[in-house]
Amino acid sequence: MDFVTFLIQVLNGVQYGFTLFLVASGLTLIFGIMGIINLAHGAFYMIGAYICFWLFGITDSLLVAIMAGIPIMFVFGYAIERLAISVLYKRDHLYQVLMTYGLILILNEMQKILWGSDFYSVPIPEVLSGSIPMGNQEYPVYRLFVSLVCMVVAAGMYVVIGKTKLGMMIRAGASNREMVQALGINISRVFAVVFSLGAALAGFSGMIDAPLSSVYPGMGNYILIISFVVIVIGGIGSVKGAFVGAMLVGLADTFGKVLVPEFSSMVIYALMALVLLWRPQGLFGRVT
Amino acid sequence: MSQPLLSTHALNKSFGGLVAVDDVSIDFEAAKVHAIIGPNGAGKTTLINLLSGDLPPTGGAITFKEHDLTPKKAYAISQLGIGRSYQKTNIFADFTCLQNCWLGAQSRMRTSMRFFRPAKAYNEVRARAERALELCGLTERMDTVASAMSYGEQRQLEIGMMLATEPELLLLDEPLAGMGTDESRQVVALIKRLAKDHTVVLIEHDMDAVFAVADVLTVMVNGRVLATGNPEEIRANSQVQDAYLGTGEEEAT
Amino acid sequence: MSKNNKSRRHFIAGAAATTGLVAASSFIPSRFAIGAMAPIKVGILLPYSGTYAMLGNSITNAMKMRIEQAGGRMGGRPIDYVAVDSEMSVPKAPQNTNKLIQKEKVDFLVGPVHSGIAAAMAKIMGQRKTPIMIVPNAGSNAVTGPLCAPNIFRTSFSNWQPAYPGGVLMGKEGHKTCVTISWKYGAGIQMMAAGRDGFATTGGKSVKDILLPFPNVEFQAHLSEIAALKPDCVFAFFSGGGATKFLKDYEAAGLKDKIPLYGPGFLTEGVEKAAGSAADGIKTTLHYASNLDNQANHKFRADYEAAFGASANVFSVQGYDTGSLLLQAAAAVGGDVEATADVINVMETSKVPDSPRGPWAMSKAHNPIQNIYLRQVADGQQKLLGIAAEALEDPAAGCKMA
Amino acid sequence: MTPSRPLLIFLLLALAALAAFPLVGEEFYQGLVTRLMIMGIFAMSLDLLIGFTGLVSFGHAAFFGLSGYLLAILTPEYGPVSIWIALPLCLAGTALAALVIGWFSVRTSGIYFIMITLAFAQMFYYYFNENQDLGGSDGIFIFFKPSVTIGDFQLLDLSNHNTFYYFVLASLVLSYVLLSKILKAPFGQVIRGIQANEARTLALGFNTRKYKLVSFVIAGTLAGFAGFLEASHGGIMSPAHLGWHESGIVMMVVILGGMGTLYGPVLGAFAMGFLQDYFQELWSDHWLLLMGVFVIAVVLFLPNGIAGLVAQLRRGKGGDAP
Repeated sequence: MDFVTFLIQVLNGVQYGFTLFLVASGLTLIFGIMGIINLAHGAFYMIGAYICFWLFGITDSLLVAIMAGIPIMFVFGYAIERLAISVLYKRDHLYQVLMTYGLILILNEMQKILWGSDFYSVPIPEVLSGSIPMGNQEYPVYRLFVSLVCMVVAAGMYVVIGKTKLGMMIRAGASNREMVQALGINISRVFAVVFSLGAALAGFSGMIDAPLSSVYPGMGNYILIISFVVIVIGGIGSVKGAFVGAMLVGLADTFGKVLVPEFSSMVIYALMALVLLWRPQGLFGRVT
Repeated sequence: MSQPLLSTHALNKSFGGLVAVDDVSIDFEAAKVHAIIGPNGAGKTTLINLLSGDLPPTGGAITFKEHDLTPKKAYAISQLGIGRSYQKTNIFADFTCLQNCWLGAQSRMRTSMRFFRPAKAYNEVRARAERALELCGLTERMDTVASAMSYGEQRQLEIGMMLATEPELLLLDEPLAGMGTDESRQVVALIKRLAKDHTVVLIEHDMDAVFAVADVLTVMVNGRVLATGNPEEIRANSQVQDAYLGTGEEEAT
Repeated sequence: MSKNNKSRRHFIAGAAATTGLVAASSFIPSRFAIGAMAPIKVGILLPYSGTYAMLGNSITNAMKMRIEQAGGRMGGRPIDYVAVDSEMSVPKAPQNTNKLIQKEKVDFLVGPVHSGIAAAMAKIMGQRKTPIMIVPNAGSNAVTGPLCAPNIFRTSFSNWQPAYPGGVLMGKEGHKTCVTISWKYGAGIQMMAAGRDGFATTGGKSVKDILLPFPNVEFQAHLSEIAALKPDCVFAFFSGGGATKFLKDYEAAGLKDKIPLYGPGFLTEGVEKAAGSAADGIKTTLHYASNLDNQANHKFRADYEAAFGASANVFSVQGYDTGSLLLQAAAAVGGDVEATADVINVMETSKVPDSPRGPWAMSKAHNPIQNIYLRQVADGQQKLLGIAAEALEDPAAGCKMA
Repeated sequence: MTPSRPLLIFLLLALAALAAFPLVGEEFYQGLVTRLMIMGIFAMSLDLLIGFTGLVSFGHAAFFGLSGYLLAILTPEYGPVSIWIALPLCLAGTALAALVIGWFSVRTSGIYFIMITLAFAQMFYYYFNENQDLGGSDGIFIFFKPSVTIGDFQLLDLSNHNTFYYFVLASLVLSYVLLSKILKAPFGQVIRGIQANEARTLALGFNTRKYKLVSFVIAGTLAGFAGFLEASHGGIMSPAHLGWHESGIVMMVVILGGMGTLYGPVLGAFAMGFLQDYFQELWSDHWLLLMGVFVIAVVLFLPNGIAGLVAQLRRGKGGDAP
């Protein structure tokens, strides 16, 4: 591999890492604050992509579709939290795994009832289509744009977590519910909002990925498992960890494919095992 | 002064930026009741947690007889003959009293990696568990599920479980916490009985009880040792009076 | 569904009563008598849930439509369909197959889509003489290769068939080197190998074979690799959502205009709209093209659209031809499908002249001998360019019957 | 832990029904019940972790599938492998895998444990999925059931479906007896302690990590035994046997039946088998939707499963004191 190609592969890894971060951050947020394992997060990602496709069909504009889609996902997340998730707070992780597993089944079938099992696509907006030359090849503009958006979201989260009341609660962690309540905060409302935000974030990832990946049934399954790997590596509940984990996984996956294609799909799992061997709570996880 | 049974040397524990136990060196002599007192947040429970291995120290050393406890895990420390009770009742709520004590008693078998013979058939374990129940006064309640008992009884069970491991040294973390007068009196009597053939390290807020049972007292404030001495010395110590007994007590409890 | 079951039970009861009667009279050979009265049982094991439900539905719909058009009877006997959702699950395949064979006692077993399930079914079929299995999709070479058996037929294709001519085509169009890329699973590996072999017959050489774990759709690293390798062309096999994403990524990486892309027809089948301009101009080879100009195809497409409100696709063609094959065989034995050996004899030598994909015939290994067409996507539509390979027969390596 | 009398009577009746079933059931149903009994063993093994040790493993199918693959590898193309060779090797192989995975996993707890077991199972999944020598994603055949012979004398003919049925039934009973013995033994007391309150069990002098690891290995090995039976029965092993859906389903079976009881998971396996069939009849196109609703309903209304429901009903009647 010559140096230019190497750099481009690094870019590929980082770029992939950004898209993973977007999905993983919502997952880690939900766990960090609420202590809920949400297996349906991948299904939210898929639903987001389908909503984007649907709204794009109506509005003919990706921007409008996404702007309208985010509140829909937020409301959708809110409804799910009230109807299903809210009974799980005092229950064992086991039941969270099961219930959200049940949600996956339901959401997948709902998707099929609403949109059928065809696959669709959302075109890349004119201004962002095309590619720019880079070394011996060209790089798609939209991918760079997605990275940029992810960076903005990451920066936004950094600010929110560092400067706001919500962020303070995230830093305090779910383990210290008494403290949060002592601050006079209605915890059940916070949970509902956080869950909805997580759902919106997952949906947003699906929407912004839709032009890249096309929209198809089961598109959330793969991303779910890999997002879990990301947040376990980074430390569950830590947004900073999710960022670092996403970058590591993105790079490991990219270079695994190029350098050890025979074992490429095992590379990230091996990475995860190694990290956990060194730090069982993940890179930035709290010791419980 | 005889060789101490347990001693800490420049022991340290910090959580992030917060130093909970700061450069603590204490000798605990055999066959004595050694009480540790101090206001809330003085680091007493953290100290117990370090001694029992529930928490690893950040710095310093702990020695028990010839053993260096510093790197040891809680189970290994228990196996050396140090038992502890918890300030917050920490029992198996769904188990009966006998089952609660059974596990402690069973831990003194060479190993519990035994898969076929029913646990019930191990008579020596049963004997140990029943003795522990008798000591803590719960023989009658042997088959009662722990969660169905009164708070005071659960506190007694807390001590019983520890006794089932037949420890040589007892770490008692506020055994009287939340108890009524009658119940307190019973537990104080129990501690006195245990003190005859055990070494006891006691954390307690109830000063009457402390001065009634303790041979030696250590006063801790802000993670540090303020003074150590017999009850008379401590009572007479002006620093202690200033820092704790005099003005601080109402706030502390 | 439950209604179906009731009527099924009803038929069985009727048949049983008839059996008693006939046995008592004992004038007519009982086998034929039952055959004349009782419905023929057609078991279907296809995916109806999950990602591949579309395939299962297309096949089932078209097959039933074909039989319905012929009067809804086979060899004069009514038909009783028993459909089981394969869930695309190999672990459940033995049980599902046994359910149809042992419990439902079907005469014909139609399925599956997934080649792992096909292998599991073929294994069970290989150990018994009845029923007769018809594969309406799964392309695994093994089914009509090492696993071939007298009672296993296929109406679709072998993975070798649509891929090999694609490789030859690349050579014919003057390319010397290529990169092959696919998912690392049965169909992907077999198609990649066939394409490479076809390319090799023209003196072409694959400089790198890239296999991604199924169903990973993160292609970017490999596209950068391809850009760095600069081959003359790329031979790719993906399908469904993965195919759409690959085409779009390939275009976005600026490769589409520099390094022409080829592949088996599944690469662009059904994704024309979703892929948009990314699919435009890509040449593929397949045993069907939607704008094939023959009477059967026009009628089939019109009927299908009218009946189901959706365009017919290659899978529905395969289902349709499965129906044709069943009708032919049942008619030839006068409805006596219990005479398995006779049915097999008929099917073995059968020709399907009125298929939407053009006429085809059954090979000795029980796989269609069929034309492979050269197609190109233009303006979101498949355009037929011609025949890439005429009456192509799978080499059926490892089949003892061939 | 000693089963109460009504329960004992129920279990014996169920056993009698299972034993008599081949006399009346068709071959297909016999095959189905065989598979459900295997599922029962598999679920029981997971229950040792979830219901008795408090370890929520989300990768239990790894051991089930690994053992099946080992059998597939050991079975020659043109004849059976001796059970005396195959079974010990399959069990040893799974035990070893469980030891390695467990060694990593038991250092973590809670959600990390769930996730790391999932990750390891995924590693196995991808390994088999991509190993073309082992059939890749299509899976691999086991053409012959293992032979059970002593010298030249054929002890059991497992290729006979009746014999195989009783072989699996005997395996189920044996697994039940074995696990209930383990649970009553000192080891069982310790893992129950760990489930109830791990910190306290540690403080009482038990190296809980070691006990969790041993429990993990026992459960993994038993799952391997179930996988060995499944591979013999179905004749095929595929990566899907190790996938996270399979792990999810067996977890569901345990909860549905009632975790923390040994008969619960077996009940769960039968209930689940029935429900899948029923839902498919009800709404063939979207039966998974019904399954999803059902899963959620169980979580909400039946957290202790069928076994818990039975216990509750009996308590409700004001029946027997504990």
